[in-house]
Amino acid sequence: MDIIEFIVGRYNYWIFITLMMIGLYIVISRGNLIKTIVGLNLFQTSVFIFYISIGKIVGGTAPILVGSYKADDSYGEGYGDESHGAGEQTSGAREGLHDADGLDIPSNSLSAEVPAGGAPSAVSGSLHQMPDTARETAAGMASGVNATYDSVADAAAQGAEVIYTNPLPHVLILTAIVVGVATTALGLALAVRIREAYGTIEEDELEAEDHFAEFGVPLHPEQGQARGGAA
Amino acid sequence: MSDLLAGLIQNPGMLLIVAGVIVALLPGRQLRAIAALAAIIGCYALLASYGTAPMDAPVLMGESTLFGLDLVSIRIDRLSVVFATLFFIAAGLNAIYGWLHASRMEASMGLIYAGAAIGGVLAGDLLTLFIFWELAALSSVFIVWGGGTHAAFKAGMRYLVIQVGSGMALMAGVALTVAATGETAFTAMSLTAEDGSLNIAALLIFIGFGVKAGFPLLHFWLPDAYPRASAVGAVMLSAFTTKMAIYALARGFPGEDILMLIGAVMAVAFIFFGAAASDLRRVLAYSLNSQLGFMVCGIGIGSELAINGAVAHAFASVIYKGMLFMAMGAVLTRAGTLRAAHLSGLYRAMPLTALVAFIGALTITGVPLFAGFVTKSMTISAAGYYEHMLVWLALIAATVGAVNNIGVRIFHDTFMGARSDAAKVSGDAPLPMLIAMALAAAICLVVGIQPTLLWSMLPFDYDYAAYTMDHLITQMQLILFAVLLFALARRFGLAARPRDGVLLDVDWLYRVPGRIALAGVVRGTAAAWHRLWWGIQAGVARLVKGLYDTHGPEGALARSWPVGFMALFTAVVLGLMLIVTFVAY
Amino acid sequence: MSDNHHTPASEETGDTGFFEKPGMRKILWVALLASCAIFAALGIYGMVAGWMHPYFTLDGLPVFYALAGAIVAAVLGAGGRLLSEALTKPSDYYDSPADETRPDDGEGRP
Amino acid sequence: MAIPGLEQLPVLPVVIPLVAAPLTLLMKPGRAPWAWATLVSWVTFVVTLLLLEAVWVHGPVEYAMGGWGAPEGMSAPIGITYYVDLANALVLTLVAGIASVVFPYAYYSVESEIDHRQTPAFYTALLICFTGLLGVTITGDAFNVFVFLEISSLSTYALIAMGARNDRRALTASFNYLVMGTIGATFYVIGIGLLYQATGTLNMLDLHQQLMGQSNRMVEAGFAFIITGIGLKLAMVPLHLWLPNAYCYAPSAISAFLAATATKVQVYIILRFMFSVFGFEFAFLEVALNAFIVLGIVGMFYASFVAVFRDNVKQMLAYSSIAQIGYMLLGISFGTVDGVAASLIHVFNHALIKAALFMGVGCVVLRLGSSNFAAFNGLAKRMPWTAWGLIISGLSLVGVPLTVGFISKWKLMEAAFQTQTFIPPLLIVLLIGASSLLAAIYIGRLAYAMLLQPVPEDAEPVKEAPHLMRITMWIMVLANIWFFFQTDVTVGVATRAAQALLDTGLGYGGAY
Repeated sequence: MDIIEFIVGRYNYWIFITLMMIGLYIVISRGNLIKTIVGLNLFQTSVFIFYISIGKIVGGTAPILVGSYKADDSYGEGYGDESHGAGEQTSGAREGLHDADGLDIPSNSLSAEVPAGGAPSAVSGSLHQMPDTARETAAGMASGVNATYDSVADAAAQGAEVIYTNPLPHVLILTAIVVGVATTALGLALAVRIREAYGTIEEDELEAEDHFAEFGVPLHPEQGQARGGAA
Repeated sequence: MSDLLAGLIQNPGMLLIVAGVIVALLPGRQLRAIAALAAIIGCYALLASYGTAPMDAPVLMGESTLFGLDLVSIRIDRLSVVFATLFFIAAGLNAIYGWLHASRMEASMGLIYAGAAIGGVLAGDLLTLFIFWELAALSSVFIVWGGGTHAAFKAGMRYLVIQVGSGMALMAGVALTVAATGETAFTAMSLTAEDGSLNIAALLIFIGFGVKAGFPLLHFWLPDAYPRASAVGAVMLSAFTTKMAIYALARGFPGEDILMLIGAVMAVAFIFFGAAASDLRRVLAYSLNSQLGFMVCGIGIGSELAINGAVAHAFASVIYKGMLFMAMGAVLTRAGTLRAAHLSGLYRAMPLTALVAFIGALTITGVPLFAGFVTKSMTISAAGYYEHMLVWLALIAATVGAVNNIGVRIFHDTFMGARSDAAKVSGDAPLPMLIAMALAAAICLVVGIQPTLLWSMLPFDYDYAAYTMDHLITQMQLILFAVLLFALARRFGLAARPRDGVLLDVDWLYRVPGRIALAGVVRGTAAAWHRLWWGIQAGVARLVKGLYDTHGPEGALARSWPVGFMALFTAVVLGLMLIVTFVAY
Repeated sequence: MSDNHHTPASEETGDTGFFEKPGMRKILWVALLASCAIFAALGIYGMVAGWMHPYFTLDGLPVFYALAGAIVAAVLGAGGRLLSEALTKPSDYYDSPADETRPDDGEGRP
Repeated sequence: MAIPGLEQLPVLPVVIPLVAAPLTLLMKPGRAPWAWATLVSWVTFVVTLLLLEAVWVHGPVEYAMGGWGAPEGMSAPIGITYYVDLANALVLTLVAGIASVVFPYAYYSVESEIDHRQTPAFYTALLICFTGLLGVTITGDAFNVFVFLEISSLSTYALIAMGARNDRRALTASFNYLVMGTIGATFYVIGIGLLYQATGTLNMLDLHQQLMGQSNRMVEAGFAFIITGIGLKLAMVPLHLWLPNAYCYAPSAISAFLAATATKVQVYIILRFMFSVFGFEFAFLEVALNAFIVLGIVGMFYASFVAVFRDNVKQMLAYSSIAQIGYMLLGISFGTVDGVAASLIHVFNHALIKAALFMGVGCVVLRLGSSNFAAFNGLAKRMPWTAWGLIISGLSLVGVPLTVGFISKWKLMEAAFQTQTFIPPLLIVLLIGASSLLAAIYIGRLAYAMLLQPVPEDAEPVKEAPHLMRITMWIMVLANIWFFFQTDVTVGVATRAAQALLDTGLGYGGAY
């Protein structure tokens, strides 16, 4: 049962790995440049899924402060400085991500049971299991700095009772998607140019022509003839 | 700029190197030759201004640091000064000899080469020595290439590899020394550490020196490269590299016992090769190697007399060997060939060159009144005094070898006898060549007649009387009876010239089986590689085909364009990394 | 000492140089034999007169150096010959003969 | 940081070329984009020099992007930070310095090799590539490295493909590089994702704090992905196959620029990750270092052997670059201050060497239209300045004294002797020497062709390369000699940089 749980609990990894391997295999085995790019895309997509899945929890909401947050005058300062981003990124995320029971690869909280009331369960390995820490952190910072921070600490404490999805991986992968698009565009553009220059986008024919250009002899004489002499 | 450059530029050798670069830019052979000679004289004047100093109290100049290591650009003591003076004389003779015939490359590289040799013997620390060691190696390669033939190119490549290899051994040894002690000073070392174990650093340095000194089995570059150079180039080559190594051995390993054995083997083994070789400059090269054995023996004995003998013999050897190479160069210039089989009777057309060759033969065999007599006697006496009988016998044998190789082969067979077709040449050597040869011959005579002139320059004050009756009688007996035997053998048809062709040496090992093995390995690796890659592809394809029937025949089997290959390789590397990571501990 | 049975190239009659004249050859032979005899005799006399200072017992022999010269010469002659027979290969063994020819580099060198 | 008036300094090396790049696109083809790019590279070079000086004097500099630094009481910053210590200050200066010489050089070469109308696009891509390389080096944020890596890579693919006008193989070379580069970068992202999952931070220094003592499957897998990904971009030996063609068919100026900078930046990233981020507490590091020894040595020999037999000088130099990367890996693999310093020194010196060599070849390509060995026959008579420049920098590659190559080799040997690895130090040193011999062979072959081969009889007379190209090339050649005498800059900075790297990794001394 443990094994099944282990496997099922990490199904997002399996999807990611399978997709990645399919993509890589296409890159390895396909001889057509366009298909190679398709494989490359699949390969990159698997990484997108990986990133998205590690940041997502079922029942989690977007990282927007919920509840009574009154200190409007200090909103920007408070938000930007610590209460949310810092608290989440440094303490909550770090400790939360790593499973308490010492399993190497944390199972994803997609499958973990999330209590309906929003009160985080102490055992579930979610991103936001540490409201106490967050509250303490916020309170600790607030005290002795500025009285207006009291309200911030208050808000953070309330916020901690809501389950947030970690936005950072999603933001990161947005960047990666942009990069992926650029790569695909450039790859396809190159394929077009190759087609113009060589008249083909089949890799073995390209290789035969390059080989001929470099060494002056056909790469595979018998094959070259059988195919009507690509070189 | 740093004080390193300031230190280096005080070294006359460095200045000569700079002069070499400038000479490369001058137009016209005459102008280049004049500039070269002026530079040599100027730099010698600089050296002379530094004076000299006894062995135990050297004068150090041009101290600087290079990333924390102490460098001493110049060390003046009697050992370094005598070698530097010798190299200046040799450089001057070379410049005169090549007045009309040195190409731009040879004129310039010859100066750089001489400068590197001078800088090397003046260097006060191992790093500076290495700097000049490498410069000498690299500049001399161009002189080998100056031969201009494709064979010269290939020989030059081999020469380059072995010379740079010698440098690398030296560099590794120096690096190890510095890592172990932090000291860079170039002083006497020992191959055995204090606890009796092998001193690896010293051994590496020893090997580095040994390659250039032509130790047996490490010598093959010498007879390989020297005969390929041009007439002018061979003279330059004969002077510097090997003698620089002799200096380094004398400085670093005096009294190292193994040197006696090595020297004895060198002295004897190479006279046989010299007797068997057919190219006359190859004969000279082997003979040079045999003479180096004398010096190596002397350094190995390590007494004051023996070191003096080795240095004195190095001095004489540069002059007379250079003279013989000059004579052969003159023959090459006029007759166009140096194959022994094609030459005889040249004395009719080239009497003066023949005379020079004769003087060279008298000097190298050690006939009294010539330099070789006094310098050889010192080493032989030292071997005798310290009762190294094997060394002593080897040196005697080497003397007889010189009678055959130089007296008979170089002088008699080439210049005497009936005139061969190739010997019908238009005239004697060109004037500058004759002048250079005459000057060299004069030095041989002066040193032979007035040896105290040389002895005053030697490292140690040692009162040695060369002209005693027993030296005269024994030496003359040795030479005359050897000559008699060769003459009788010729008279009765027992001796013949060696066969025409190439003489195999140690280099055969890497030039034939080595090359075949390398080609085999390359081809085998390529084939195995190909098979592996296709095997993987085929395996993967079969697997996939078994799993999905949808896979068409145009699939993975047919292709080998690198993208897939690289991607697969990346995946394999990643997989290995992951496996190793997970299994590692 | 200018007898040469093995001059490989063409022997030309009528082109006898200074050293090839029969009288000259005889003089050279006589000179060589005479000086051999003189130095052998001097060696023996030197032993008696106490000129010689042998290093070992071996070179205490009166004509040791003469013998050594002759023996080594004989060994060397034979050894060189054998070595030449054993190790000499045709000139094109390593490189093609064309490698030895020098392309004209426009510098007008030999 | 407390350097008055220079608060914004660390961000400038990235911002200046990044802002300048799109402006280039608007210019008229011809001289203007080139002059603009050159100016930008010079300004950037000055900025990096100031930065290097600031770091040398005041210690590491941190710069929080948009003021999103670490709040009080917190160790980790919220936003992206730039973190400059001596190690990356050195690499930054190197990249900008090379750019400030290669950009002016590029003018004639680009005019002859690239369609005139494309020149603005060319210089735009070049500046973007420049930005990316600087960004990778300067940033202290692991994900930001990926972004800049891809910025530089994407523009590099385009730049290489522009060589297609001379030889269409540039296109396939570029395509190969694109596929491989993308796979490498993606591996890197996966690795970063795993690390983020384990620690919740992307800041390199903070990553190190969080990773301390953590050693589980996830961190290890992350390590493997990151090293493989960067190893690919670095052309570490079994992953090098994209490099030779890419360097060979790219426009000459691009070959010179990339050979001198791109792989060097990757070496820095490897160093940063191995020592600063993972550090010596990370048990697997030792395994990786051992692997690097083997890969380094294999690379040194394999690539040098291939280089000896190449008939195209550009390809020969490209393979030589792969071999030289072997030296750098070897230095890293010692895991000591001396070893890492030797590696950094070689990064610097090899950049000078390869820039000079590729610039020389570029001059030949400009005048003779080919980089095959045949074009080099008798070059010393036809283009003496170029030929002698090539010879001197070639000697530097071999490691001859009086050139910087010697310093590299010496430092590497010295470091090898002070290290205990599973291969005896002596053997390593001898192997370094032996591979130098191979370098001597291929450089010797080139030198022979240039100096002693006769000029082909039917050859038309050629002029020397334009002054601009010759001067810039000779600046690099003279730098090869200058930095032999002026070792404070390289050895001094590199040693302190290595100390800093290993100190943050807490590995200084005998942890390894």
